[in-house]
Amino acid sequence: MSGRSVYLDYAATTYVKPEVLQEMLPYFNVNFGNPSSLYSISSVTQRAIDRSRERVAGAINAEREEIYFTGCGSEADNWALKGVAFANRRRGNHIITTKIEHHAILHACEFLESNGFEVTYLPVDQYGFVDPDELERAINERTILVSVMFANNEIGTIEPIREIGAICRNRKILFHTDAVQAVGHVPVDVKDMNIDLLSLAAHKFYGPKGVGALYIKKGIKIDNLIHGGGQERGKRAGTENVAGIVGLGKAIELAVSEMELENLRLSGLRDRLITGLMKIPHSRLNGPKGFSRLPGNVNVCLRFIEGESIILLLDSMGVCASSGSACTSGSLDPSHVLLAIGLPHEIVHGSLRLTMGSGTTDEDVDYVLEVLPGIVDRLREMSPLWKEYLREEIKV
Amino acid sequence: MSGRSVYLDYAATTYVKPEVLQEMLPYFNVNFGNPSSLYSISSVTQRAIDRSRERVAGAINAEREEIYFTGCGSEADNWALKGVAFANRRRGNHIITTKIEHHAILHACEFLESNGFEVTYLPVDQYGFVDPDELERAINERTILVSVMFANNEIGTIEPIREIGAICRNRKILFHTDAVQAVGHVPVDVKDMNIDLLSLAAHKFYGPKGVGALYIKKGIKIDNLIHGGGQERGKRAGTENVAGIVGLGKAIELAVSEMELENLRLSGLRDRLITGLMKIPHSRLNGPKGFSRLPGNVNVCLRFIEGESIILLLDSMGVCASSGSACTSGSLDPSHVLLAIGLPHEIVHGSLRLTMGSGTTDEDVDYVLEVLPGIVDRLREMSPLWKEYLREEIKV
Amino acid sequence: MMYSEKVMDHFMHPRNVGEIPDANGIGEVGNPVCGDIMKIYLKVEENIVKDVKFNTFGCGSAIASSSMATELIKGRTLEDAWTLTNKAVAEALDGLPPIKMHCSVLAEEAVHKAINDYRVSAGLQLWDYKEHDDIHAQVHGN
Amino acid sequence: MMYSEKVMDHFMHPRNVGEIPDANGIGEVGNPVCGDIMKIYLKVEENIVKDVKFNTFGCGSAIASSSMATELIKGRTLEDAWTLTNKAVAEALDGLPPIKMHCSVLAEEAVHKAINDYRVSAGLQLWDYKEHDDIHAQVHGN
Ligand SMILES: Cc1ncc(COP(=O)(O)O)c(C=O)c1O
Ligand SMILES: Cc1ncc(COP(=O)(O)O)c(C=O)c1O
Repeated sequence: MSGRSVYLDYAATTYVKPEVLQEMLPYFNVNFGNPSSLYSISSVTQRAIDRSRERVAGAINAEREEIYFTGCGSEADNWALKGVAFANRRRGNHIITTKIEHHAILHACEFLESNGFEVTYLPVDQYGFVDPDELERAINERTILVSVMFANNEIGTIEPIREIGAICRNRKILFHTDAVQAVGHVPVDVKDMNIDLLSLAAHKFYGPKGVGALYIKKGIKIDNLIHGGGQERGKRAGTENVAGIVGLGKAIELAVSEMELENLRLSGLRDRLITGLMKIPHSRLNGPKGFSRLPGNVNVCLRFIEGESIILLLDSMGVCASSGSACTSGSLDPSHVLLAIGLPHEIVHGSLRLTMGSGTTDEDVDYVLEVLPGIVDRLREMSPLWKEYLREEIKV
Repeated sequence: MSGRSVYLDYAATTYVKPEVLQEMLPYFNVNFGNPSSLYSISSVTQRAIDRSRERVAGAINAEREEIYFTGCGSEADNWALKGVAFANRRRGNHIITTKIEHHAILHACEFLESNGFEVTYLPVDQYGFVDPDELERAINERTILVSVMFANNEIGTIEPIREIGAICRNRKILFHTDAVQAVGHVPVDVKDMNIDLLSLAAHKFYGPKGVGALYIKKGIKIDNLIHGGGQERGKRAGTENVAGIVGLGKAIELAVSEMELENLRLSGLRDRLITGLMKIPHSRLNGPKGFSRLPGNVNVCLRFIEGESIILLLDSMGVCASSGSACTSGSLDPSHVLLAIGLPHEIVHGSLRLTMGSGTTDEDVDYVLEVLPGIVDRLREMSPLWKEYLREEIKV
Repeated sequence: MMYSEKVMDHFMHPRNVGEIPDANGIGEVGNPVCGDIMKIYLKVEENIVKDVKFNTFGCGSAIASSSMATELIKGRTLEDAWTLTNKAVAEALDGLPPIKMHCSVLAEEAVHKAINDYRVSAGLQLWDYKEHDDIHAQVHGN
Repeated sequence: MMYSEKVMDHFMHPRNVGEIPDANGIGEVGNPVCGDIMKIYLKVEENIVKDVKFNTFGCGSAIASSSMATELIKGRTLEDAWTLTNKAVAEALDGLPPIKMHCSVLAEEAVHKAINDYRVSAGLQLWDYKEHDDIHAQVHGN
């Protein structure tokens, strides 16, 4: 193991920034009162939650009363889909989503399918873009909800959310977006973009794990996912994770205030890394280039070798990377996102995701570009596919 | 406002103990890796979660693989009920619970009722005890689940869980217990007590808010509540709240190790407080005395006056108390628990819950006993009911 | 839930608490089942509310609303006192939490009842008032 | 997921990587769609595995399993080598995560295929072996 440590998996999760942790700390053991209590020490925690709600609302141009805190991004996604579906099933049973959503959306949709709902999974093009026209054609008289992610967690594609929002508003269909990878990283405006529901998670923008939020536009019919006490104005039960909520609020404010400069910096690093990686023979970039790509996201396929072994060797050199989304890296299924953009299985297996963030430097990029070619060579040397290619048994 | 500060609402929530916070801290910004990732720094967080799982399992005599972490106690309750109900609905649609459950159970049951399930709400006796014979008689051939809380959050009644567990095992019906108020406070043994599912929440035993757990005995069929990534062995999606889970583990271990001595101490304080409160004219103790009562729980009704005003005046003297469960204190509904033990509405409105814990001292008890009688007098002086009583228009 | 400072002031230091032994108008509203009872005593002289006192069983905002209502009608003509609305009570208290608005309604109703009680005993005609059934039903689920 | 130190050692320093130009037994299993291919080369002389090499496309445990399997059969008689099981491979690696057990199965199958390939070319009878269809289906969803 080398002495260096280069974390390039910011899309999986981020560390909590010191300013954020600092603001959280008093809520563990000083201001620990249950926000629902009557006595005055609890008003401190109530106010802290309100303040956080304001900060979140401010970050996405929503109203304070439209923000509901949850236990994670997945809970927000599940709540949005199941809550809207069950509450509106008299109006229809059809939902439209895409093939490249996070599993929190896809598996919630499968659950709904097994409970009488119909789901259309829209295809995407070679860069991962959803076609708004195709989406509009998929709408029928039973359609109650459209859910399209704001930005893809694997290949960084930023979807045409404003166009999709406009279509849904026109057709009077609710529009949810999983913005877990977008919030705090690219501008999000629920009013301008006609978004009715939006999921986010603190640990993707230097807040703590275990807290997320769902924005629900005023007036939308939605069932509870977690029933119980009257917290979150009766919509989400459970004693509030006060410290976590405070952390989310601070982190989102910080992220939005630094966004413009940080995006410039990160997209510069990103493009340099992409250029360097494309020099490795038989490498390909997954996802679009330029402004439609998340500033910190790089995703490539390296032919003839397999992703996990690349990651393990990178790890042995101190580089933390991923082969897809973190939550499925324990599984053997090839990335559904890369399959959806049309790649064959054998190429999908050789995918590598490098996601950059606050701590990433020019030197980190240099270092990866220095060590990765050797790793690729070493694995290709072992690979029977590479040998076949050299013997011209495989065409590329 | 007096200079004193006496927190007597430990059942609503506790502060995080310093040892617990200490163990959590590194997981915010040093060991922040996503536990699902492949690289080696993530093995630290994986191990931390495993260790916590072991600690929880050890505390309730379960196996490590039977513990699943959640975002709060309410999520655990909702998951247990909805997950078991939906996964087993081919076997039957009948659920048995009690009238004194927490709203996380009661409102989840109402949701199930609106989705085709039938729920029997068992009554309780004047002390809040469920009658196991009555429970057995309520079982029919469609019964798939019994859910009875381990200890009541308002009046501290500890239910005959072992007897109920034995009945359920005999009749081959799944048994869930909401042990949010019990775990860390009284001995819990899922094997000995024949418990199939059990909910707990860290913030009731000096762990952080925003993390709980559901114990699910091996082999039990249960649907997911939160679908998505493969976390928690595919049963509960969402990037793990690592710091929170670590805090839960440390807190439960600490609580169990201190339980015996702390219970002795707290039940002494409790009984002294009860004796003192019973000297206030027209006061009554709610819930049982002795070993069947949670060691830190006191709940009384003070006739002719109303609970919220008592709490506000206690607050002005620095005493934090509650008039029922924290999560409904913003609501106007009188306690469903006190109604279930047979009290009339007008008496229920005058309830006061004082719950003690780690920081509670003899002096705290003395102080409450010193200030409360004056508060009661003051409110009675204003109360038309008290005047009627004095004019003998009301009999007691 | 958070009360305004005004509410807390009137709760901690309620004005006009008590009974008036020779009251000539008494209004009682609410019931122990709902958890609020307000009883207002008036001493009316020459069409003026010379004195007013209250007894209340209820939450902080019920006590504060009673206190504020008595303050608002003390020394006023009956016609003036009659114009008291729950809104006026709530506004004078710098607002009440939505879930507690019914307390101000009770105060308005108790005042109206007491005035009409005086008018009956004085041989005058009753004044009409509209009960706030909506708020009652909403709050107490009927 | 966590690999044992043994797995990591065989992944980082795989033994017997390569091809044998004059191999007299070759076994290839897996396919690029599933994400694992193992190719085992044998040099058999006088019923003994004189030399063995492998090429593998796959994850860490696929590479480690190949490496360990070659180590386990090197220098053994064909009869001995034939008794190699996926369990033996996994155990020699101090265990594999459940989701990765199929890698050890691939290694067993590749060895068996290579031995039978040799037996065919040597004019000997094929030995029977049971394929682990269960594990394959379970892991790859068929
Ligand atoms: C008995 C009982 N069940 C469930 C809960 C809900 O726990 P949480 O608020 O952590 O969701 C509580 C506490 O509020 C409780 O006392
Ligand atoms: C696009 C997207 N949606 C949802 C999630 C789920 O968030 P969490 O793991 O916080 O539940 C993630 C991250 O894992 C994500 O990237």
